[in-house]
Parts: sequence; C-alpha cells; structure tokens
Amino acid sequence: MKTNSVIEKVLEQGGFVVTSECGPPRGADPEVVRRKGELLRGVVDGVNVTDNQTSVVRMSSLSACAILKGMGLEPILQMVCRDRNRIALQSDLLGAAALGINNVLCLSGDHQKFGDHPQGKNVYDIDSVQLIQTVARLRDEGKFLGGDEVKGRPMLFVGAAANPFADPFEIRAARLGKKVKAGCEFIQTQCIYNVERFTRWMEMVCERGLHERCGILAGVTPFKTAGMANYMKKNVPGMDVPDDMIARMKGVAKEKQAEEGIKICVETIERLREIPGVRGIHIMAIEWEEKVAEIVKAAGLLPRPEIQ
Amino acid sequence: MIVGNRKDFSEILEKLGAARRVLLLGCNECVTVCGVGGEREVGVLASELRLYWTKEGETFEVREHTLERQCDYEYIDQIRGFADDYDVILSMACGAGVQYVAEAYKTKLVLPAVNTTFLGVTIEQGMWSERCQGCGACILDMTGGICPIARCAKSLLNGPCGGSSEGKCEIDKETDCAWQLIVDRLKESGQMERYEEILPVKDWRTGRDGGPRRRVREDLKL
Amino acid sequence: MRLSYPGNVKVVKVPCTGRVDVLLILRAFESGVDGVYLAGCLEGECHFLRGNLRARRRVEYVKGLLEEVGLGGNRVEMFNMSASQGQRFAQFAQEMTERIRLLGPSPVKKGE
Amino acid sequence: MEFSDRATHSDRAKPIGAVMVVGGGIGGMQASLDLAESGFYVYLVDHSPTIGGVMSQLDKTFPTNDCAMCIMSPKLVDSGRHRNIRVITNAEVKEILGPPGSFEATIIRRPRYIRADKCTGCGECAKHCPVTAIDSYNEGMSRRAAVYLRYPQAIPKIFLIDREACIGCGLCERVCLAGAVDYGDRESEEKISVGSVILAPGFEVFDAKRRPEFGYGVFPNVITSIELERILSATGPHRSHLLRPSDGAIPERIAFIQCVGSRDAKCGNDYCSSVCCMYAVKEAIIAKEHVPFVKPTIFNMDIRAYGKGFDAYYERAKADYDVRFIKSMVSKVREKQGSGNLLVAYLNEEGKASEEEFDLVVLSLGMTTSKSVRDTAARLGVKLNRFGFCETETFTPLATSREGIYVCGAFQSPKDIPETVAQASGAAAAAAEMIASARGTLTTKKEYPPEDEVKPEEEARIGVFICHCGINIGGVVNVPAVKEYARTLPNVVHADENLYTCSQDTQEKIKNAVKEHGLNRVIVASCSPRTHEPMFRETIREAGLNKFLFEMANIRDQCSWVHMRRKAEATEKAKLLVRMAVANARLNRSLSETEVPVVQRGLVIGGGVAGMTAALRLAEQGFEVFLVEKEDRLGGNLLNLHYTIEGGDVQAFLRDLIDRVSHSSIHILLNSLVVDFSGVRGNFTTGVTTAPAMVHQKIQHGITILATGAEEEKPDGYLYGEDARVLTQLELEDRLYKGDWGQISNLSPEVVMIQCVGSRNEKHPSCSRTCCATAVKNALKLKKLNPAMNIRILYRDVRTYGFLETYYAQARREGIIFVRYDPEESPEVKKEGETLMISFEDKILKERMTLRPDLIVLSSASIPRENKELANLLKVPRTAEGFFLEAHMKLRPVDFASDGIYVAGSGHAPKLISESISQAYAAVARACTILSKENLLVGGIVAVVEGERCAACLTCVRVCPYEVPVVNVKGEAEIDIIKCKGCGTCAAECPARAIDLMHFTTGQLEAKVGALVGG
Repeated sequence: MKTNSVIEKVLEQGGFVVTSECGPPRGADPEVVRRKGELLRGVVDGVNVTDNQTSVVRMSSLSACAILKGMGLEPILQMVCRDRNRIALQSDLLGAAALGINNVLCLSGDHQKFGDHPQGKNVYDIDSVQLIQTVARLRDEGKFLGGDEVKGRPMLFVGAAANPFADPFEIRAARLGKKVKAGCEFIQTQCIYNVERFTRWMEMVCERGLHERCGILAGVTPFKTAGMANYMKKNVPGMDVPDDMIARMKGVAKEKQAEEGIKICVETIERLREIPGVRGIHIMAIEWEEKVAEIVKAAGLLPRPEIQ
Repeated sequence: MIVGNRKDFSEILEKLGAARRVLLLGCNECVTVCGVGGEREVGVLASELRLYWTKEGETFEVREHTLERQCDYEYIDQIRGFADDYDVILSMACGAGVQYVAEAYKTKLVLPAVNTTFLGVTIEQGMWSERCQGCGACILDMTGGICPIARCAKSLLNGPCGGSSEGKCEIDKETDCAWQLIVDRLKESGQMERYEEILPVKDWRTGRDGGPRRRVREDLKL
Repeated sequence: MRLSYPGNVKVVKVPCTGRVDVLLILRAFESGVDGVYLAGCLEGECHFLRGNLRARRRVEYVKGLLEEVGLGGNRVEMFNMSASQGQRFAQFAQEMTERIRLLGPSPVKKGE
Repeated sequence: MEFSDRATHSDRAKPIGAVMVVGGGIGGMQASLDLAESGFYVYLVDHSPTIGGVMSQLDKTFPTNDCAMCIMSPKLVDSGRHRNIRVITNAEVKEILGPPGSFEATIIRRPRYIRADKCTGCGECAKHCPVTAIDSYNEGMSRRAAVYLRYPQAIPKIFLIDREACIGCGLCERVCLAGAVDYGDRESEEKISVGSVILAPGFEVFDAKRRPEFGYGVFPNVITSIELERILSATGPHRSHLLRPSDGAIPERIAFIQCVGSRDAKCGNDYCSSVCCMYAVKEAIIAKEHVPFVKPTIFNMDIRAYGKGFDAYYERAKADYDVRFIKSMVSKVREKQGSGNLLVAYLNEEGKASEEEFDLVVLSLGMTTSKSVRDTAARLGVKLNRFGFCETETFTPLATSREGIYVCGAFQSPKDIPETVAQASGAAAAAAEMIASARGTLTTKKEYPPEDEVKPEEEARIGVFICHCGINIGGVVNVPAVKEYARTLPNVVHADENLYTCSQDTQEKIKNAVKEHGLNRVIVASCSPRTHEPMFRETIREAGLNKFLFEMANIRDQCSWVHMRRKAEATEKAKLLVRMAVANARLNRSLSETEVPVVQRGLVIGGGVAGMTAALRLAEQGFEVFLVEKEDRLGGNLLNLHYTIEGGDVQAFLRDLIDRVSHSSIHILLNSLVVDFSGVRGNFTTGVTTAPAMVHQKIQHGITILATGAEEEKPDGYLYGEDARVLTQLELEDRLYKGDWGQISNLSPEVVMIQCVGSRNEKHPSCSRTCCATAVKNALKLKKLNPAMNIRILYRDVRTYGFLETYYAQARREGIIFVRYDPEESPEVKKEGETLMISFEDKILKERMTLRPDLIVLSSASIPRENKELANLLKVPRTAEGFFLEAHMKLRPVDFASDGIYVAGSGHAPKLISESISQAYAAVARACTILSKENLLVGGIVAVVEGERCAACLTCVRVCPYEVPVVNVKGEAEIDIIKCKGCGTCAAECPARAIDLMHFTTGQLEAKVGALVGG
C-alpha cells in the first residue's frame, strides 16, 4: 500500500470500485458541496471534485475536497494543467496531501475557449502525463521537478483520465501506456455509450498488460433527455453515442426519458462489468448527483465495501 | 515568415486621433508576402484614409512609402529626410518593425496598423497558418516534424488530449489536432516507437519565459 | 446591338477583369466617381480562364473597404456578361445607374 | 478509287507559288489572306469594281447580330493592303491554260475610266457629277452619281465611271486634281501565272420576278430580303429607318415569304438555299429592334435553323421578339386597293385557305449562280451541277472537275458566312497543297520603315483623328466640336476628322500627319478597337511608330450608338472619351516584340475523318504531324457509317484515307491520351501517354488541331434499350448494311422514324443538323430494299438544307410520309403485350394516330465526345452543350481564341462527312499561317516584373492561370514574354506592386480613371 486511498484499497482487495463526481459551486457557499457530498455518502468509494470544469470558474477543487474530507468522504482532487504552472501545481499537491486528501486525478483540462473566460491565457507549463510524473516524483522520489528535496512527501494515489473514443484511436492504448509509465495508478474513462468500441479498447489495454498495472474505472453518464443524448453526440468532442441509443431515448415520451436514461446507464454498467480488465465504474451524473445512489443500487453495486 | 493581420480601419482612425499628416510605412518582407503590409496594402490603407478624410472634409496628407525591411536600421534611415514632415508614422510592418522604427525616430509618434499574429507558412494563396512559437529549444525531431507547442491548443508535449476528434482539435473543426498529425507522421515514417517516449517537462527558459532574448554571434560582429 | 444605356457610364478598357485590382477601384473613388462596376465575362467563360472569378473576389473585398470608410459597399459591383450580350450590358448599366442615383453622389468629390 | 483531291504532282516540274482567287467576297478574301499568310502570292480577281461581295450589303449577321460591315472591314482592309495579295477588280477570267501547278490565266479588265494609280478616293468627282444613276449597292433604292464608289469602305478605294449613266460632260475630269479621269480607258487583257486557282464567285439572289404571284415589281410594298437588308442598314437608302417604299410609312405588319426561288421545282431550283430561314429570322429581329411595334410574320415550310446556335436564335425570335411563324406556303399576294397594303393568301397547316393583311411583304430570295459565273465556269472547263452550282464530290468537297482548280462558298452550294469562311480556308489549304513546294518563292516580306525611337521621357506629341463613321458617329456627335476640344488637351498637337477613318486613304492621311507634325502618339476616336485596332496599329507602324503608341477611343459603340437621342450629351461624352484616351496615350510606350522560332510541326488530336484529313493535308503541305487517337484504331465515327446519302462508299473511303495517313511525315499514336499541354502558338509542348505500357512522351509542335468529334447519343425513352425493335439511325444503318432484319417478317412492314430525339430540347437546345438527311438516307435505302414498306418520319422541321433537299423531295415522291409534330405533343411509344405501339398527332387529319410499327428508328442527337478534360488542359472554351467554341461564330469558324489552336469536325458542331473534310482542310490552312513561318513575333502586352521590388512571395506564380511566372535564381519573379498572355492578373495581385502589365499599366489605368472625372 502506497497511500491511504480508499480507491487503492478497494483495488488492492480486488473489489469493484465505484466513484462519482461533485462539481463545486460557482460561488463561495460550502453548503452546496456538503449537500452534494451527502447524496453520495455510502454509495461510492471516492468523489471526484472537478477543477474549473469546462473552463468555467468555480470554487477551487482543493477547497471543495477539503470540505468533503471534513464530512468523512473520500475526495479525488482533479487537477488540470491549464491554469497553473509547475510551481503552483506542486504547491497545491503538497497542500492537498496536508489536508488529508489521498487521491489526485491529473488532467490536461478543457481549452478555455469554451469557458467563461475565453480571453484568458492558458498555462500548460506541463501536460497531464508530466503532472502524473510530477506527483509520482514528489511521492516516490521525494523530489521536486526542480530537483530539490521534498520535506514530507505527499502520499497521493495518482489517477488520470482516458478517452477510449478520442482520435487517433490506434494510439489510445499507447497513450494510456504512457500515463501508466509516468506513474498513473488508476484511470477514469470518458463516458461510455459504445460498449463495443470500448471493449476493443480494453482488449488493446489488456494486450499491453496495462490493466494489471493500473485500475481502470469505466465512465458512465446517464442521459436526462433525448436532447442531451443528441447534444453529446454532436457537440462533445471525443464522445461516441450510437444512433440506436439516441433512437431509444427518442422512442419514449418526454417525461419518461430520464427514467429511460437511467435504465440505459444501468444496463451499460452491467455490460461494462463483464469486460475483462474493468476494475470499477465512474459515474458522472452531471448536476444529477441525486440519481447516483439509484444507479449504483440498480446496478447491484451496493453496499460498498467498508474500508478502514 | 511573420504573419500579421490588418487592424480594423476604425481602430486605425482612433489611434491616429487628430493626426492628419501621416507617413504610411510598408515593409517589403514578410508582411508583403502575407498580404498585409506591402506596397499594395500601403496603397489600400492610404486610399481608405484619403477617401474617409475627403468625405469628412478634412485636410490631410498621406504619404506612402515602403521600406525593404523595417527591422534593419539602414533601411529605416531612408525616411530620415521626410519623416519629420508628418505627425505620425503608421507602420504596416510586424511588431518588430514598428518598434524599430519608433526607436529610430524617438520624437515621432509611431503607430501600428497591423496586428502581428504568428510565425507561419502559406497554406495556399491567401491562407497562412502558424508553425512556430520561437520557444528556443526545438524538439521537432521528437514529434515527427510537427511542433506541438505551436500547433496544439494546449501545447501538450505528450498529447493528444481527449478532445481530439476526427483529426481536429476541440477548439474548432478548422484546426487540425497537432497530435493527430504527429501520430500520422510518426506512423508514416515508421517511428511509432517514438510516441511511447514521454517527453520530459520543458525548460522554458529559452523561450519568452526566460525574458526578452538576444542573440550574438561574435564572429559576425564588426 | 446599339441598345441605349445611361450616358454617365464610362468604360475603361482592360484586357480582363482580372487586371482590375483593389487599388484601381479605390483610386477611382478617390478621383470622385460615384460608382464602379466591373463587366467581366460570364463565369466559367473567362478568356483568361479565371480572371473574372478573381475580380469578383476583389470586388467583394472592396465592398468591405468602402463600408469601412463610409462610402457604402453598394457603390461597387461585379457583373458578368458575354461579348454578345449587349442587352445585358445595357441592363446592368441601367441597374447600376439607378442604384447609384438612389445612393446619391459620392461624398468624395474633389474640387466641388 | 481515288477519294482525295486529284492532285498527284510529284512528277511535275516545280509549281508556281501563286494562286488566283476568283471572287472577292468574304470567302475569296479569307482564302486570299490564308494563302498570303502561308507564303503564296495571291491574285484576287473580282468582277465587281470592289471586293466585299454580298456581305458588304448585309446589315447584321445571324446568330450574333454582329454588324456585317464592322466585322468584315478589317478583312477588306487587310486584303487591300496585304503586300502579297494583288486585288484585280472589275475583271473577268477569260481562260486558264496550262497544267495544274503552272497555269496561265488570262484576265480581262474592264475599263474603269479612272486611273487606279492616280485616284486618291477623295470623292470630289462624285460631288460634282451632275448625273443621278441608280445605286445598285442599295438595290436601286437610292441614287448615286455616274462616277462612284460602290460603298464608303470599298477596297480598293478607287472611283469608277458608270459609262452607261455618264453623259460625258467632263466635269469630273476638270475637278480631279489628281488627274485620274481617263475617258479613253479601254478593256485590257493580262496574263498571270499561277499554280492553282480557287473559285469563290459567290451567288446571285434569285430573280423575284420569276414568281409573279408574289407581285414583286408590281406592288411597291413587296420587297426582297436583300432590299430589306439595305433598308435596315445605316448606309442604306433611309439610313437605317424602316420605311416602306410606297409611302415612306413605317410598316407595322411585315410578312416574310420563305423559299422564293428555293425548294421550288417549278423554277428549277429544287434545292434549299440554306440561309433564308436564318436571315429572315434575323431581319425580323432587327426590324423589331429598330421599331418595337413591328409585328413580323414568317411564312415557312420548315425553319431550317440547323447551324451552331441557330435554334437558340430562332427560339429567341419567338420568345423575346414575338416573331410569328406560320407553317404554310403563300399562294398569292395582292394589293389592297388604295392603301398600298398587301393581302397574303395561304393555306394554313390544316389546309384551310386564309388571307391576311400586311403593310410590307418581304420575299426571302434564294441563292442562284449568275450567268456570268456559269459562263466563266464553262470557259474554264469546270463542271456545274444541274442547278448551275459547281459540282463537287462528297469526299472531295473542295475540288472542281478540273485539277488544280478549287471551289469554296456559295458557288459550291448555298451556304452561310461561317461555312463559306471555313470552306474558303479549306480551299486555300487545297490550293496551297498543290504548290506547297513553291511556298515563299513569289512572296515578299513586309519591310517596315525603321522604327523611330520614342524615349519614355520624350514629350508626347499626340495626333487625334476623329471619325464620323459616315453618320454612325457624325449623325449624333458633333465631331468638329470634339476635334476642337481635342486640340485643347495636353500634348495634343494635331486633331482632325474623317468621314471613315478606316478607309485606305485615311491611313495615308494619318501617316502623313505623323511625319508632318512629328507625332509620337496617335489616337483614333471611332469604333471598336476589337475590330479596327490592328489596322490602325499597322498604319502607324508604317509611319515609323511603334504600334503600341496607338490608342483608340470608342466613340461609336460606347457613345453615338448608345446615346443616339441625346446628341449634346453624346458630344460631351465623346470629348470625355477622347480626354481619357489622351491621358492614356501620353503614357503609352514603345513595346518591343521579339522573334521566336516556330516549331514547324503539327499536332492533331482525334483520328476520325477530320483528324485524319487534317493530318494528311498538313503532311502533304510538307509538315511533320503527330496524330493522337485515344482508341486503338483510326476512323472515329466513320467506322459506323457505310454509305452517304449521295451513295458514296464510306468504308472504301475510310480504308483509302487510313492508307494514306500512313505517311512518312505522320506519326500515328493510337491508344493515346493527351495528359498535359503548355506553350503558345508556334511552340507548344504536349504530353501524350500511350496505353498499354503508359509510355509518356513530350511532343513539341507549333499548332494544335482538335478533331475529337461527336457521337450519337444513346436515346432516353421511346422504349429504347427495352425493345429490340427500337433502334437508332446508326444501328439501323448497320443492320441495313449487314442485311440483318431480325424478326421482321411482315410483307409490308411499318417503320416509323422519330426526329429530334435528344435535340432541340432544354438540355440540348441545338439542332443536330445531320439527322434529317440521315433519316431520309436510311428511309430511301429501306424503300429500295422493300418498296412495300410503309415509312413515316415524324419531324419538327425537315432540315435537308442545300442539295440534300433533292433527296427529301425524292423521299416524298417515293411515298415516304412526313408527319410534323410539336415538341409539346411528342409521339408516344408503348408496348401492349408484344405489340409495339406508337401514337402521334396528325396535323392534317387533326386526330391522334396509332400505329403498330415493326420498327421504330430514333434520330438521336449528336453529342460531343468526352472533351472536357482536353478543353481544360488546352484552356479552350466549350459551349453549354460541350461543343468546342470557336473564336468568332462568323469569321473565325475554325480558330480558337487562343492562337495556334484550331478545331475541325463534329467536335465543333454536328457535321456531314463532306463538311468535316472541308473544315479539316480549313484548320490546316489556318495552321499553315503559323507553320509556314520560321519565326513569330511575341511580346507587347505582357506582364513585366520590376525585380528590385519583388518580394519573391510567389503570389504571381500562384495566381497566373497559365503558370507562367517563376521565381528565378536571383530570387525574383520572372515572366516569360513568350508564354504571357497579358491578362494582368499577376499585376493586379502582386503585393509589392512589382509587376505591371504593359500597355495597361497601373499608371495608365489610373490616368484614364483620373481623366474620367477631372476635366
């Protein structure tokens, strides 16, 4: 065991990890975080806290993680490379560990073009792979990027994201390999609708043996409406929504669509669990945290293992 | 070459303020080639100014002059004889040229008519694209000859990010994903193993982050 | 065909509309003309293959410039016709004259 | 069997390098110019006192409505001034003796009574002549003096005395300062030696009095088509006002009666005159343009709009000009008492007798040959056909019965201007081939006086010559005022006015003025530079000035013609146009042209009859030829044809032609495609790839002839392809040839032919020209095979033009039934069980007929073979229907606008074999005007780079449509003046403004624009 991470422990024990997400509010009210956190208590093994997701300014991920931690939940600190240079990133990593946060998810971050400050300058001093390296180096070698000694290593379980559907498809597994090579210990994938294509990706991943070196958590997002399904297909880069799925959403009455979305999500989880190498599930119920419990339950993933 | 973009006419007018004697200074290098600040464009802007001010009933004088280069003082010196006849020098060169002209004519108001945008190449007649950011430490050998710093919206050294879709960048469908290009290129040239290597964090000191740069070559100095 | 057209239309001969550059059009306005139109070959029938297509693009560009300086982009136009379409020539001459009449004289008149 | 022209002159002594062309109409002039430009001396003999022929009398020409005189006058002037053409007018050919190759011709010159060597054409004599004689140029509708010029632009511009009208008063002799009048002049004979002869005497219009039922010569308001032509003309009796003879009123209702003297067995003219339908349509349109309320009606049997672009013109007449067409023959015209109006009696299509009142009746007269021409032919031993036209064979359409004597134009068969011009060029090629070995032996090269250097910095001294153009300009614009104004303009040191600035004497006047006033720039303010600039340039060059120091102001097309009713305004505009010209001329510079060698080798693309003929004729003129054919064998369409309507054996002809084409100077490339093309006239480089090994070779050549042909379209509808009993004409011909009748067992089989399948519709508006004759040909063949056969031809108009008409008449005699249909009521073909059914409207019975035919034959459209890529490669234009588009519909029928590229055969438009052969010869003649020269002049209006300013940005390299500019080793753009076509695109885009287009420099254009407003 490298860290105190619940995720690491469930994986270590051979369990099936369930994580979900909590988007921090666009304001300073801690209650919003607490309310969302409460919805996930006992339902998931870890809660991702997004870092100014879609480049829209929100409460800092680190602060929201601290609030959740205070509630006794297991936060996963998301960190994007867009907004901070190597100095700030390392400093925040140290701070996170100091606050008892056990998990960090290293991401490139969405381009600011789509956010609320498209005028802003992006940083990208280092990229997500290098951020993974940075965390591993701080933790395992006790060295800053600059080479100096770290006094008090941050014991963080290192994760990253992977999009099995982004292009170019043939290097998706290789890219995961790079992340694993950099020190990544768990992966949360982009939401999966096209299970067949994901399966092919997993085969490539397993071929490289990556699933043994890193816990792969398959991402899912329930559709609220047929419109949302359509929007994701058309507008979210790297999203693969099969047409029949959209047809299925469209095929039911508007008021029944949320229910159908959840049904699809649960079915998807059930299919994903069958895929060799999949070690958990990451449920991204965007601004729909109240449904996570229902999904986890329906998918037969309750209760969650007790970890000390 | 350095690629630029003509400022809007309204912005130029605003910058000119009350100045009515204008020396419009073109440059026969990059900005000529990219159709923004050569003799023809100088003529067009001069014509616009004349049309506008004539319409407004103003008295004015616009002189057109194009230098071989605005980044060499000898050329800049060529306007010494008449620069003083004008209220402003409106330079259509890149930022370097504008500044160098300003340096040479310390008492003159020197204004830019062009926004300098990037170091790039001609894709086709009338279309240019960025290729280099002058980071000072080239890694093109590692990336199949395609610069991820200049051409990836996030300058990812170990891309692509999850936003790469059908060869295009997440920022818009017109922009190629640099990493798609890199991967294609590595594959074509049988160097896919290079992709597996993690590029280390970059030392940005050689770039602009290290402060304004200067280059000296002793043997060439006088 | 000897079709009558407004006398205020004056022709400047060029070998191809492809010869007409943005500057020449602007210079014409500087000289005080009220409008400029290019009479090019029919699209696809340019004697020099594509001069008329290039001219059209330039006319579009000049429209923008004229808008910028406040003369109005409508004072410049590109028309296509064949050498045998005298009627079209007359029709466009009429059309452009009407258009310019509505816009009024150019505010850029020298010595007036 | 010998199909090619009859010359086999290898064993002869060296021929004489001169040709006599008899007849100076448009055909004779074209033949003369082509020959003279190809290295042969020409004697152009005309019986009239001037050349120009009937075309000089025409007002406009169809289908472009170009002014006939305007487009012809440059040719007139060129013929008149060409140093290797000697124009002999007022003359007849008495006899031709000797063998082909070295003929001796005797010419009889009638007295002119005015000495050619002294007359200046000033016209003082005519001004003082007290006699008023009938003016035959205006068809007797106006008067002239006894001493006269036939028409103002006449070449040569030498007066003559009409001794029949002359009273011998001697006034002219007294006023002639040149002392040119010579009452004692008498007929003289001259012998000339020539290698070959071309007969181009043209036609005479039918004598309308031979059809008394139309009342010509009795009722004043019955006029002939040629009279109307003159009435409509600006130089006509009423200066283009449409007035009728009886009372000078404007006729509102005008009837045109077609086929007067044509298609008429009664008067012995049972051929079609080929042009009357179109000229009637034209005259109707022009009349309508002159007087908008005119209501023209054309009484016709068929409208024979079979030429290129003709059907569109005909449709326009109906749609845009409200010309009414009545399918009927007029039986009688009588005058309505008192009004001068005419009552036209006719049977309408339903066979009902009708009568309608008109204000004017125009008789569309057919073409005949004149007695004097027939007599000449007899004297020369040239055989005529039974109609008095020159007899030719299908496969040798240019050769007369006498070896060494060739024919072109209407004398061969009735034809329009472009076909005459093409055939004239063709005859020139045939005549030249005879004597090719003597090329250049009798011609002299034009020696210009040395060019006076005009330095750019030298002060401009401008001379301005303002033209009245008869009344064309002078009737609207106050020419003297413009002249006075011109004198006030900067640098103008001389200004003058002329009645016709294009006349030959004015050229002398200009030359003298250059000398006298030390002019270094010349401006002519007159008509269109398109037609006249070359001539004026030549004039100033002869005066020692560089031709680019000439400038033209078009105060006719751009001023007097278009502002006719606003005279004051027009005068002001003319001044302005002159001012612009002056501003521009001041900046004109001497431009040098340099000589570049010509690759004296030809490339012919397409190995059908036109391509093979062209290749063979080029080779016989002594030039090496590459003949590229994409298929694996030569022959093209001829491979599918077996006999001509006249009975010619196509396959035998083809075998013979293929045989001859294996010629030591012809490289035949089968299975070959043109894949790239570059260069300019005189020096092209073409890449050809040959299958199956895909061998690529580059061919250098000086000219290119496109003969890619046409093919029968696979028809759409009428159960074609679904029922084996529905065939195309080509398929029928094949069966006829093979005698393969399939299931027809019926003793009197029923055959229906449908015309215009795929032609004359929206997609393909043109007539396919040959299908009517083909249908008649095959119908006659069927009838011969089985006289019991019932054959119906469903047609829209039967277009058996020229002598083809006789076969149409024969077909009707033999019981072939012709049924007209309207496109709105196309025949319907269907199948009931195994029975084929066709139904159509019968106009006469006024009911729908249904037949159960054994065979349906579709006359499918002729469409161009795939030529788009080739057109793109060669940068030559095509019509909307994909046929190659020539440089000028009327006078440049085989040239492309790009010099050195020519078209022949049905790729240009559908054609008969004989027409394709003629056209191939024509293309060869045109090609030889380049190939016969060792060098060509290049340069002039080209783009030039000011290297120092060049930023080597490549903009010019990219925007040039011809890929001419390159960036050279000095890092500067470089433009090859040989290749530059002078469009100016690069100059307009060079961001450094380092490129300028000579003669259209930025400075000049800006000066012109500046002068347009300032003033």
